[in-house]
Amino acid sequence: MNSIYLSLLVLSPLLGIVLLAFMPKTGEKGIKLVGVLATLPATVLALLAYFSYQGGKDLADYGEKVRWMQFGSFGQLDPNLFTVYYELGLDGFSLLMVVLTAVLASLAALASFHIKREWKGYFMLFLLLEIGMLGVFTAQNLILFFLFFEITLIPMFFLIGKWGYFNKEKAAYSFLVYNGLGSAVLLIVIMVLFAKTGTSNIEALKVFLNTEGAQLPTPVSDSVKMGLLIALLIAFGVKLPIFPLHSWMLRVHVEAPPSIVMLHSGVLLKIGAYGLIRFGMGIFPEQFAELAVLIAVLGVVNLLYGAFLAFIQTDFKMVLAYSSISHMGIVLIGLGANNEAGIQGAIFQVVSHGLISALLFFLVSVLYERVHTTNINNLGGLAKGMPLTAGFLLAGAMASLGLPGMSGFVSEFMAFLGLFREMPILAAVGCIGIIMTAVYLLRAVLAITYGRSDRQYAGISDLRSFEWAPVLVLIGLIVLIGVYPAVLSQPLESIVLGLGG
Amino acid sequence: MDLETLLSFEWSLMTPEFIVLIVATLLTLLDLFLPKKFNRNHLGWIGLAGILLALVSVFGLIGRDPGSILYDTFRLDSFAKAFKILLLAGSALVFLLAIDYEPKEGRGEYRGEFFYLFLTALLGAMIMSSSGDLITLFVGLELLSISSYILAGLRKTNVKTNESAMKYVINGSISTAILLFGMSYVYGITGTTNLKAMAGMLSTVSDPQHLYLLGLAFFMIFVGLSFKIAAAPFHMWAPDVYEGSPTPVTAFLSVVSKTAGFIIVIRIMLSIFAAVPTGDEGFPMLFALQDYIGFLAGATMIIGNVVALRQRNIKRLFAYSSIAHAGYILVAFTAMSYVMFDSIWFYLLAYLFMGMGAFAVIQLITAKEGSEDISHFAGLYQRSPVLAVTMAIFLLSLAGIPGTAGFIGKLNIFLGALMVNPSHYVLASIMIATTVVSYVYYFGIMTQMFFRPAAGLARAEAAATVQGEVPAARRRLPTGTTAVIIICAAATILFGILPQLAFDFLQSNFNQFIDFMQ
Amino acid sequence: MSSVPITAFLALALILFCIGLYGALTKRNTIIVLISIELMLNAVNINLVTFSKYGMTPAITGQVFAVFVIAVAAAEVAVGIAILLALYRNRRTVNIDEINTMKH
Amino acid sequence: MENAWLIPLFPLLSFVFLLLFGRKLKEGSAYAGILLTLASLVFSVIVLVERMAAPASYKAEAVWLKIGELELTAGFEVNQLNALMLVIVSLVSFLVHTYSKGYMHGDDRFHVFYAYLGLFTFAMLGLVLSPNLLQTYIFWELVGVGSFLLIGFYYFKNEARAAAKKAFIMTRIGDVGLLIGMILLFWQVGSFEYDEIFAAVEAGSISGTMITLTAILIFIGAVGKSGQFPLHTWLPDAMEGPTPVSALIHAATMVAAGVYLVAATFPLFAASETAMMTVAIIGAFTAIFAASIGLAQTNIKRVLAYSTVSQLGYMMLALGSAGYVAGVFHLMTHAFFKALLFLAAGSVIHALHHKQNIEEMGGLWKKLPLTGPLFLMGTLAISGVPLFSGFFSKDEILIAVWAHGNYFLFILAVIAAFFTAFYMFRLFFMVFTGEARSPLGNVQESPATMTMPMVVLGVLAVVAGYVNTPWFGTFLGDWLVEGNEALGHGHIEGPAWIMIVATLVSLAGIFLAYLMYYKKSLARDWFTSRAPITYSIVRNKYFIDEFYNLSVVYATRSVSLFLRFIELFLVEGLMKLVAGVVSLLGKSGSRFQNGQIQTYGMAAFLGLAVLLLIFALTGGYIG
Repeated sequence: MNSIYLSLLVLSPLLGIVLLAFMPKTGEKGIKLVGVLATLPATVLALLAYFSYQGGKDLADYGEKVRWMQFGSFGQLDPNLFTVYYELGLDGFSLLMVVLTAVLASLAALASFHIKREWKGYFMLFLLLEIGMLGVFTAQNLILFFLFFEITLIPMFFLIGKWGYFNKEKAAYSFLVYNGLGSAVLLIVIMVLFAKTGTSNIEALKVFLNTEGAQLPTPVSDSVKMGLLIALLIAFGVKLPIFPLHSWMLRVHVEAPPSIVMLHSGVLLKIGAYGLIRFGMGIFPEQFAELAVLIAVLGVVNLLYGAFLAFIQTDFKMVLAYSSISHMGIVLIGLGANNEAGIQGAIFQVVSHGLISALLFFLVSVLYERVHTTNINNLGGLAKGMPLTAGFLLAGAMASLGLPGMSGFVSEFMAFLGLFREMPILAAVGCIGIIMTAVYLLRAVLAITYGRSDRQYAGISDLRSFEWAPVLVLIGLIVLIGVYPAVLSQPLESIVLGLGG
Repeated sequence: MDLETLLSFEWSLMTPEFIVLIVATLLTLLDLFLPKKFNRNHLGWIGLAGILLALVSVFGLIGRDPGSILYDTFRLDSFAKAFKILLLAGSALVFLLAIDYEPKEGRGEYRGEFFYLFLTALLGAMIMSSSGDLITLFVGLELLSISSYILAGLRKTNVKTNESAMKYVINGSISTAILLFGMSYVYGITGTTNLKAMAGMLSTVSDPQHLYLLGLAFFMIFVGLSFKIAAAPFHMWAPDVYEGSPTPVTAFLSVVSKTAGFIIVIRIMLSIFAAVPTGDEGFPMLFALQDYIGFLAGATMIIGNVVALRQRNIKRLFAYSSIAHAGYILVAFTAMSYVMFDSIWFYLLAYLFMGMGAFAVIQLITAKEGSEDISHFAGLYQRSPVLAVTMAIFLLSLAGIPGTAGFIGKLNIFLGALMVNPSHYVLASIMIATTVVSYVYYFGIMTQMFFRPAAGLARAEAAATVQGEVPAARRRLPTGTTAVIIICAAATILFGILPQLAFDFLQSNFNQFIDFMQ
Repeated sequence: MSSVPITAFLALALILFCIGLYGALTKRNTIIVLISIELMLNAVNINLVTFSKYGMTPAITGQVFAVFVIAVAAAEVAVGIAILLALYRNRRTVNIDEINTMKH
Repeated sequence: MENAWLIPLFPLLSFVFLLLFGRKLKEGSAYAGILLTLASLVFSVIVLVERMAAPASYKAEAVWLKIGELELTAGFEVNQLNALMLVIVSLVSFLVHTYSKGYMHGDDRFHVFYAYLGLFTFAMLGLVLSPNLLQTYIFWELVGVGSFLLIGFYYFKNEARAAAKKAFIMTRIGDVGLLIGMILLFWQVGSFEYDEIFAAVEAGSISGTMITLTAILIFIGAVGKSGQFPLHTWLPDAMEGPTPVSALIHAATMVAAGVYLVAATFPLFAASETAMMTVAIIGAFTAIFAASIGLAQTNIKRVLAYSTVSQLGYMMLALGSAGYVAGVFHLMTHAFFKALLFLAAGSVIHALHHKQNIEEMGGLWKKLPLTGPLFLMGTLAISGVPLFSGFFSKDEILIAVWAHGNYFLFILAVIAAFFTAFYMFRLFFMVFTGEARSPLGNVQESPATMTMPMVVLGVLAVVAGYVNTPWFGTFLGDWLVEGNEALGHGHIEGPAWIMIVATLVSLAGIFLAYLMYYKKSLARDWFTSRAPITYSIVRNKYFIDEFYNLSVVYATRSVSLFLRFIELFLVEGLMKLVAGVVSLLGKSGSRFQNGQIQTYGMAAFLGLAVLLLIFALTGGYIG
C-alpha cells in the first residue's frame, strides 16, 4: 500500500531546485542543462508507471497515505474524523494526466532555451510549477489537491510577470486575481465538505454523500450539494475557462513566454476539466446530471464564442488563445452529454488539446525567435524560408481542427457522439463550431505560411538542434493517439464505466 | 488576611509573572544607576534572557492541574498557559528587534525605558491572560496600555511619534471608559467582580430588564475591547499609531498587544456572557448575539483589506493588514465552534511569526532607506535575494497561500465557521473574498521587490552588487533582526508544512481548554 | 437618606458619561479632552459605588474597583499630559485638530 | 483478397518515404511514387479478378476504439463496387503519377508533390475499402486534406491559397452533414457498419423520417465532395492546382467519392422516396446548371471543371432515379475520359507554357499530333457520340431516369447533354482548329511520360463502354448487383427511342459548335448579342460566389464583430466594474481616515450607537 513512488515522482523536481539554488547566476548553459535534466526523472517515472500499468500492474499499489494533520481534538471519538492525510494515488485518468504533465514539462523546459535572462530564477520557479501540477493530479484528498493547486499559482504569477512580454504585469495580476477568486470559491467548497463530513478524501466523500443515511457530523442537504456543485463549476470554470470568466487567460496566452504557455494551456487549463470530472461528476453525480443541460449549453457557447472571435484576431497568439476557449467548449460538451462516449471524449480532448496547443505554442516561440512578431498581417509566405516549421504548423492546425488520424478528431468525435444522443439539436448547433474551427485556423495559418513571402524572411533559419525534439515528440503522440486511441481509452475504461448517468 | 494565608497560596503558579516582574525592576534599577556610557543594549539581552526564562517556566507549569490563588483573582488554566506562551514568544522576538533598533536621532537617554517598558507591558498582558477577576483584568489591561502609550511616544523629539502616542492615549482612554462603563453594569447585576462568581449569578438571571441591561453592557464591553484588537468600530487609531511608533513598538502592538486583546475578549465574553441564559430554552446570550460579532468581524475584514489597497507607506499598510487579520480571528470567535480555541491560538501563533518576520524585514529596509514608502522595496531581489525571498515567504503566509502557516490558520478558522450548524456561509465567503483582495496589496509589495528595478540610493547599491561588491543589505546584518527573520521564516514554513507539531502540542497538553470555565 | 432611588444615581452616572463623551469627541483643546475622559471614568466610579451600596447584592468589591479605577485614571492622565508636553515642545500647539499629520 | 488492406499502404509508404528522403532524391522521387502505385494497381486488379470469380464479399475487422461497452471497429471490406473503384482509383493514380514526371519536371518541390500524391492516393483507396461509415468519414477527411494540399501546391500564389482554403472549408461544410447523419444513424442502429445499417433498414427498425433525415444528411456530405449545387463553387477554383492533380482528384477520384458514398449507402436512400427525389433533383439541376455555365467559360481547365460538375450531377441523377448501375457505370467511364481530357489539357497547357485562356489558343491540331486526337476522343466520349464509352453510360442514365418516371428531369438531362456536346466541341474547335489567336511561342508535343498515360486512357475512353451495353450484354451491371436486390436490376429496359434522341441531341450540339467555331458560318455572338444579360449572368456563373461573399462570409464577420463588442463591453466591463467598486470603497475608507483623533473616537461611538440601536429595535436577540 505505502510506496513512496509517487512522492518521488512529484517531488523529483525539488532536486533540481536545490541544485540550481547553489549555482552561480550567470552560468547560462549549466543552468539550462540542469533545468531540463531536473524534469526528466518525473518523466521517466511517469512513463514507467504507465507502461508497468499496461503490463498489468495494479495502480492501487502506487497509493500512499501518511497522517498529516488533525483539526480539533476528536482523536478519541474517531482517529479519522477531521484528519487530513498526506495521500497520493493514481487511477487511469490521473495516470494519463501525470504522464501528460511530465512529458510536456520536459518539452517546455527544452522550449525554455529561448528564455533570454535570469535563467536561474526562471527554472527554479518552473520546477516548482511542475511540482504543483504533478501534485494536483496525484492528490487523493481535497485539501492536498488545493495545496498543490495553489502552489501552481505563485510560480505562474512570477513567470508571467517577470519573463513575459510587454503587458506582463497586468497579465500577471489578472491571472492572480481571477484564479485567486476561483480557488477561493474552491476552498469554500472543500471546507464545507470537510466541515460537514469530517473527511476530505475524495473516495470517502463519494461514498458518504451518495449513500442514504451515512453517518455524518452534520447532514448535507441536496440543495447544499447543488450549491456546492455550482460553486465548483465556477471555481473550475475560471481555470478552464468557461465563457464569461475567460478574459484573464487571453492575457496570459499573449503575454506569458511561450514555453510557459505550453504548460499553461497544456496542463493548467486542464486542471479545470480534471476537477470538474473528478469532483463535480464524481462527488455529486445526481446534481451533475441535473446540470448536464446547462453544462452542454455552456460548452456550445464556449465553442462558438471562441471560434467566432478567433476568426477576427490579428495576433496569432490571440487566435490560439480563443481556439483554446473553443476547444475547452468541446470538453464541456462531452461532460454535458454525461454519458460514456461524452465523458471519454472530454478526457480525450483534455489530453489531445494539451498536446496540440503545446505543439502550436512551441512553434510560436520558434517563429517569434526568428521574425519577432506574431501578427498575421505582417507575416506571410514563411513556407519559403522555413518550410519545416510551416509544415508542422499546418499539421498542428490540422490536428487542432479535428483531422482524422490525429488526436483532435477522436475526442471531438466522441464528445459529439455523446451529445447527439442526449440533445441532438444542441449538438447540431455545436457542429457549426467544427466548421468555424477550420475557417479560423486555416485563415490564420495560411496567412502566415502561404502567400507571397516578404524577402525580409527569406534568409531565416528553419528548425534546428533542440527544437526538433518537442516538435517530433508532440506530433508523434498526436498521431499515435489519433491512429491508435487505445493508448488512452484503455486506462480509462474503469473510470468511464464508473462515471456518467 | 494574615501571613499564613498569604503563604498558603501556591505562589509557584505565578513564576513566569514573578520572573518578568523581577527582571523589569532589575532593568529599571540598572538603567538608573549604571553610568551613561554603558551600552544599554546589554539591558536588552538581560531582558531577553528573562523572557526566555519565563517561557521555560511556563513550559514547566504545563503539566500542572489548573489552579487559582488569591481568592480566584489569579488562575492558571490551560487557556492562560497556552496564550502566555504566545505572549512570551512574541515579546522575545520584539526584544531582538528592539536591540537592533536605532532611530535617526539615536536612542539617546531613553534606551533603558525602551526595554523595561516592554517588560511591564508584557507583564500586564500575562496578568490578563490568567486573571479570574474583573479588577485584575482591568489592572492588567491598563498596565499593558499605559506602558504601550509611553513606548509609542518614546521618540520624544519626533513629531510623528508624539502624534501617534497622543492619538493612542486619547482613543485608548475613551475605550477604557466605555469598557468600564459596561463592566460597571455587569457588576451591578451580579454584585461581584469575580468571573466565576459572576457566571454563577448570571446563570440564574431571568428578569428581562436585567437581560436588556446586560445586552447594553455586552456591546459597551465589546466596543471597548475592540480597541485593543484594533477591530471595527474601534480600529481607526491603528494606522496612525503604527505609522508613527518605532518599528519594534509597532511590531509589539500588532502582535503581542493584539494577542492580549484577544485574550481579554475571550476571558470576559466567554466567562460572563456565555453564562447568561436567554429565550425560553436558556440559549446563552453570547450565542444569541453572535450575529453582531459576525457583523463587526465582516466589517473589520472588509475595511482592513480594502483600505490597505491604497496605502503607500509600508507600516501603514501593515496596520490595515493587521486590522484585517483581527477580523479573521473574530470570525473564529464568532463561530464558537469546538475548534475555536485551537484555531485562534494557532492563528495567533502563525500571525506572530509571519507578522514579526515581516516587521523585521521592514525595520531593516526602512532603517537603511530612511523612508517607509513601498517604492523602497523596489529591486530588493537584485540587492539581496535572500531578504527578498524571506519577505516573500512572510507575505505569502499573510496572504494565506498553502505551504505556509497562514494557510493552515485560515483553514482552521474556516473549519470552525463551517462546522457549526447553522454554518456561517456569509462570513466565510466575506473572509475568503477579502483574502483575495489582500492578494493585490501583498503581491504589490512582491511586484516591487521582484519586478521593479531599484530606485535612487538602492540603484547605486544594485549596481555595486553587479560589480560583485557586498551590498549594504548583506553587509553588517544586525544579529537580532537576522535571528528574528530566520526564526520566523523557518517557523512559518514549518507550521505550514507540518502543522501537526502545533496541533499535537495543543491537543496533548491543553485538553481542549475544558477547564476554562471551572 | 435611602429615599433617593438607585435609578437617580444611575441616571446621573449616565448623564455624566455622556457629557464626558461629548466633550472628549468635540473639544479642541487637548487638556479639556483629557478632563472629559476623566469625567467618563468618574461616571463609571459613580456606577460602581452606587451598585456596591444599593445594588441587588451589595458588596464592597465595587468600591475597591472604584479605587483602582481612580488610581489607574490618574496614571493614564499623567502619561497623557506627559505626551502632550512632548508634543507641545515640537509643535507649539495643544489644539487636537492640528494633530493630523498622519492620515488616509 | 485477404491482402486487399495492403493496397492503400503502398501509397502511404511512398508518402512517408518521400517526406523523409524526398529532398535527397529530387526528381528521383517520381520512381518511388510510380512503382508503389503500380504495386497497388497490380493488387487491385488481382482483387478485382478474384472478386469476379468469387461472388461472396469479404470483410475483416478489428476493434479500434472502446467507449464503455461500445466497440468501434476498423477493417476493410471487398465487394463488387469497391473492387471496381479500387481498380479505377489505382489505375488513374498510377497514370497520373507517370504523367506528372513530365509535367512537374523542373519544379523545386517535385518530391513534395509526389508525397502529396501518395497521401491522397492512400486516403482515396482507404476510403474505398472502408467497411463502415466512421472509417469512410476518416478517409473522407484525409482525402479532403490531400486535395487541399495539392490545390495549394503553389502556396506562394494567393489565388492558390484562396482556392485551397475554399475547397477545404466548403467540403467541410458537407462533411459536417455527413458526420451528423452518421452519428444519428449510429444511435439508431448502434453501429457504423454498412451491413448492419442496411439490415436495420431492411428490418424497418428505423423510422421513415429518420431514414430520410440521415440519408439527406449523408447526401449533403456527398454534395460537398462532388461539387453539387449549392456547394459546387470550390471545384472550378480548385483548378489553381497543378493539372495532373485536377485530372486525378477533381475529375476521376475524389469528386466521384460523393457519388461513391451515395452508391455505397444506396439501400438507405432506396428506402426513402424523399431522399431519392432530393438526390435526383439536385443531380439534374446541377447537371444542367453547370453545363450552362460551361458554355461561357474561356479558361480551358474551368470548362472541364464545370463539365465535371455537370457529369457528376448526371451520376447523382442516375442514383436518385434508382439507376444504381447506370450511376456507377457512368462514374467509371467518366473517370477515364475526363482524366483523359484533363491530361490532354495539361499537355496543351504544358506545351503553351502555362497559357490557359482558350481565346488565345487555336490551330494546335498540327502542332500537337498526339494530344489533338486524344483530346478529340475524350470529347467524343463525353459528348455521348455512339460507340464511345460515354454514349453507353449516358444512355443507361437517361433510360433509368425515364423508367423511374421523372420525365421533367429526363428533359433537363437531355438539354444538359446538348449543352455538353456543344461546349466540349466549342472547346475543341477553339483550341485545335483555326488560327492561333495570339503568339504561342515554339510549341512541341509533350514527352512520352505524359503522352503514354493519355494513350492508355484514350483506349479506355473508347472501349470502357462495352462492358455494359444493351447489345453485347450488361455483365458489369449484373455483376454489380449480384446477390443484392436492394441495388435494383443490372439493366433497366427502356424504350429504344431514348438512345436515338440522345444521339441526335449530342450530334446537334456538335453541329452547332461546328457552325459557330469551325465554319464560322454562324456568328459567335449570334446568341450573346441577342441576350446580353443572360450571357453575362451565365458568364459570371450566376454570381453564386458574389452571393456567398455577401451573405455567408459577411454574416460570419458581423457575428464575430458583435461578439467582440460583447467581449469588450460585457466581459471586460464587468471585471472593471468590480475592480472599480473595490477601489472606490478603499478610497472612501481612506478619506474617512482623516487624521482627526476625535473622528476616530466618533466612529467608535457611532458604531456602538448603531449596534445598540439595532439591539433596541430588534428588542433583544436575533439568534
